[in-house]
Amino acid sequence: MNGAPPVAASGLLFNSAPLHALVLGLVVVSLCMGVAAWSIWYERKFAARMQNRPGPTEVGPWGLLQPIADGLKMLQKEDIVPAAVDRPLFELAPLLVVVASLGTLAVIPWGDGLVIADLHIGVLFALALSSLMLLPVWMAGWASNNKYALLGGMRAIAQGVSYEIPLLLAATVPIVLAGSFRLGDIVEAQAGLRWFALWPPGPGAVAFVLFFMASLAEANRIPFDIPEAESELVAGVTVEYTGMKFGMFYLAEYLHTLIASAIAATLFLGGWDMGPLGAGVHWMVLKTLVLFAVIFWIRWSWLRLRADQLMALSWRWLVPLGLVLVMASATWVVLA
Amino acid sequence: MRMPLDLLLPSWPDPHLDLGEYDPEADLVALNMGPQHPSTHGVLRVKLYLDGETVVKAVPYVGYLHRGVEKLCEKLTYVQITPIVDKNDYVSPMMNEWAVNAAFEALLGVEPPPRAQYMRTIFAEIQRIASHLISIGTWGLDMGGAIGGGATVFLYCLRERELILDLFEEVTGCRFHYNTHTVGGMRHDLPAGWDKRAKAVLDRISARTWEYERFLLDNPICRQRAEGIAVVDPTLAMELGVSGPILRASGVDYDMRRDAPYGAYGDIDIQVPVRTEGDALARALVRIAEMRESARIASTLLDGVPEGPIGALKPVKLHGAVKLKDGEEGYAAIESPRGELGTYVVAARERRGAASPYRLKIRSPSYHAISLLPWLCPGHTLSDVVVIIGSIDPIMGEVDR
Amino acid sequence: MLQAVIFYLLAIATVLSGLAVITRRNPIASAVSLVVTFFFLAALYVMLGAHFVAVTQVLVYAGAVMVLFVFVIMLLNLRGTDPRELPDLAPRGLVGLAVAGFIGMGLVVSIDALRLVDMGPVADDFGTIQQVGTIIFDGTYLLPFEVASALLTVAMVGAVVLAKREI
Amino acid sequence: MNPYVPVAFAILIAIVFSLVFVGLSYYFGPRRPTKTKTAVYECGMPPVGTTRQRFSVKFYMVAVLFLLFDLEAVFLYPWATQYSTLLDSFPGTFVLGEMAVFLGVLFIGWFYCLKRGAFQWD
Amino acid sequence: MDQVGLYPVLFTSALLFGLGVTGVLTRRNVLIVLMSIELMLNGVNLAFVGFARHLGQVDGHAFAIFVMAVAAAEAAVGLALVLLLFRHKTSVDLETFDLLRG
Repeated sequence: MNGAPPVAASGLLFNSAPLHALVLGLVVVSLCMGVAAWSIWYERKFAARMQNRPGPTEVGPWGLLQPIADGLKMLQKEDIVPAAVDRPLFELAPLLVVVASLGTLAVIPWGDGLVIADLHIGVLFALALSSLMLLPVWMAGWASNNKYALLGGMRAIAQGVSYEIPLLLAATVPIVLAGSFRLGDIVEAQAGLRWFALWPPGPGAVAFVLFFMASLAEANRIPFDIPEAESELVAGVTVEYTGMKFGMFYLAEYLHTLIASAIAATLFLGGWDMGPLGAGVHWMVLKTLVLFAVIFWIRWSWLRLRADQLMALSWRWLVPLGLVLVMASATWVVLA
Repeated sequence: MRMPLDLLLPSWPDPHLDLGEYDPEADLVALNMGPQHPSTHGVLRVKLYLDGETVVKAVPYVGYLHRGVEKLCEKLTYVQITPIVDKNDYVSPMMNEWAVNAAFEALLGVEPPPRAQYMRTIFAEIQRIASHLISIGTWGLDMGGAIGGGATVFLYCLRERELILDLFEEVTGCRFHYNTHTVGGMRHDLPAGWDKRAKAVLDRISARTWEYERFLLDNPICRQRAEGIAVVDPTLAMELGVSGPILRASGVDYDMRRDAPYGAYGDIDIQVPVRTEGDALARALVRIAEMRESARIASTLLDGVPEGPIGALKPVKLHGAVKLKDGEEGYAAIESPRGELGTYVVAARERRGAASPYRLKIRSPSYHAISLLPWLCPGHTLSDVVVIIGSIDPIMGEVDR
Repeated sequence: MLQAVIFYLLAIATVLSGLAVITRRNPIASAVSLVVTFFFLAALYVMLGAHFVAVTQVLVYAGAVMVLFVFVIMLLNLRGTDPRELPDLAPRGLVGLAVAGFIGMGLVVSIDALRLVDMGPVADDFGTIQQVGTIIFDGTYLLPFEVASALLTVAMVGAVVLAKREI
Repeated sequence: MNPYVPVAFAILIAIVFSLVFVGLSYYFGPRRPTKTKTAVYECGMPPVGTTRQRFSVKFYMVAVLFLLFDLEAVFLYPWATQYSTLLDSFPGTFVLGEMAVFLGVLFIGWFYCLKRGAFQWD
Repeated sequence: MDQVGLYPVLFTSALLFGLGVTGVLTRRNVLIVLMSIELMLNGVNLAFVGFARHLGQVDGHAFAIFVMAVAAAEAAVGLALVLLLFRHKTSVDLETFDLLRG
């Protein structure tokens, strides 16, 4: 994964465009799944260091093989399907939740031309798919025939839709500034370190914070993790899932967080471009991982909000703030 | 079936919200919270009736950790009882030991020597700090989750608690269920230099209490979750027999250590922290203030531990040292971290050379605190219920016994 | 050829899932079928070059409208029961199909009259958000756009007034 | 090539991956269901009442507000994308104004909801 | 789409609309009736998009978006009415909603 891609020249890895897309898709999807799996190790170490304890140490050096051990363990677990569940929805939900989070990967530009599909509706595609993740989560809660799961599912949808609006509004700011809907164009508009998070001063920075907050809520991370709030709802929607199906929800959660970080890095932090320091995949990966680490940091230092406080926060403050930001950035474009 | 609470409490209305407009079958959701639930502090079961997420009615059920301790004590000699009751309030075992042994001493008419009294008082105050640390830490878990910021709070609390367990281990050889109190005194004497190490630990802890205070007061999420939640009415609390930090957070200035001194508390001036808000945050703040005060009390007492014997009776002479008649009774109460922890004991005549109580009854503060739940929960949401349970800090070991 | 096959497959799937919407007894099953219909329609829109409309379809219909339906179904909690069917089911069904036939014929006839049959290639940027944005905001459809905001506001007020009442 | 073909590829790969995971666990995992094991979890107690319960109307309010604001975002996006281009041919006040009127009318609705307490969920 | 032409698109659109009409006429569950109305609106949208593709003008897309706005408003108010009626009648059967019938 290093710098100056030979890809950029022709834009294709192979002579055939479908083959290029297929191989790139395989590589990106496998890499992201690997990163998501190892980020669980990383988060456990990170949290352990914050809490005066060593974290995983047993499997491999520094416990690095822990995700493999976890995966193997999950494979051997019995897949318990409780009686009285809605069988088709119950089986389908863990698959869909992973598929919905991986589908978003298709439009994220990792480097110049290094994107599976550079759609001209890229931003909206990513946001629409990430909001679609709510449906399988709700399906899981409803199909489980369990009150805790159902409450978790209802909370997941209520919270997800509440924060979808600030997310959409905050994403409008880079679109107004860049004048394009294509993620690649948005990165190019930020060339030369004119990141939208820094420039224009004011709306950009606030929009970045708003987007990041809403992404946390969409990915159900603390302080917005009420759908699975284990101290209240035990494990929320995943309470009846065991073995690999539970693992899929877990994986999807980390994938979603990773993808949210990547989108935030693309929209607000200049994507693969790093101004005078050059451009390349490594900058995009670095920015994504830094945002990822910030999410962990927040998770292990904050408490959880209450469901109603969470929604009131969104509707009372974040939605009008998002509207004001859109108008402010538009005014800035007129004046500039 | 609901307990006929109006019979017990003529002056208090039914705690549950008015069910008039609800059709319980159609609109309310009955939900078992506990016994197997991560944040009911053990095996408390609360049956909640929810309208959406709002609690309309909450009924606590106890008894899932019933071990028959009181019945068991009727078959054990007075000396054998101490390690059994250790497990009652499993977060502060020293307090259980002191409470039963004080009752036995009242029954037998034995007075422990001053050194033992000082040791008991110092141990109790250090134990109070350890217990409150767990209370604050698990409250953090309730609000922030075991996989999140709450776990960080919890582990920082455990960091300080480890120091205290090290201190106790040095004296008794045990980190937890110490079995160090005995009738008429103590079993283990203080090792040389222990007082200096203890003072160092106490200084460190009282210097760090600000961390917990800031964690509560400077954290907007914590304030939003805890401020104004579950305000306890002082009159209701007194009628239900609630004591300890819950009562003091509601503005009732009552502390056994100052108002009915026992042990070495008579020798020292005690500042009782009182707050008037009565909400969940106030209870936590009272606990933190008590931690600071306990560290001060223990440090002061450590300077003046008198020399002398640590037991009034030689353990081998305990049987037969005092002849007990049927029906003689003794009661003693101490201020445990959760409130007034009392033991009532009725003596039975010796049988085959061994003396056992005819009846032993433990008055545990957590049991009374749990009776508040039907009044505290209605009107709050499901998420608040865990905050409420965490803030009244019940220990199911002593509730169910 | 491939294009035609994909189109017909999608069209058949759309109609079949639409049929499932009106034949399922359980409203949850109907709602799930409706989501599936919306997705197939979005795919059809993509094939017709309506990229922005396709994504909007997913965002608004498959996302928001479905969430609303699902919530209402759960609010009412119908436990999978549907009211008894009407006695004169067959005639009513026939009326529906007749309407479909009539409209289909009408469309086809009018198109024949206008001689608009074949579908030529379009520019690469056809149906992009840029084109749609231009046509709405360059003044052509400015009035409907502003009226839409009034419509949304009225709907918001109406829903609040209705749902907040005596609950 | 249609730009959506790679998207279909990515989704296909995701489906294959997740099927492989579940398939492997189906192959390796034991399967010994018992009555207790397949019981519904409700904190160790037999469940009380039904799970197919009714929910509070506040969830409906969230969904309605989401739907209407979602549409607002749908109208916002074409405008945001074409904003710079439109500025070339129209005065800034016009381009800004048409959206300001749109958002202003919606803002009235938002304010009404705020006053009616539609944003209170406790 | 040059291999398919406009007819099949319009035919699909008409079928969807017809399914919607059939649903409105035959079902008594008011929720499914509302879903059928959504089907009808979607059928119309498909026709709009098909014509837009055929004519090479995106006006049809703008119409489709406006139709979505109408559909959303209709669903919001319609379902609020259903909720209110359900509170009064504890039913979603259309036949029971006959307050205005003499």
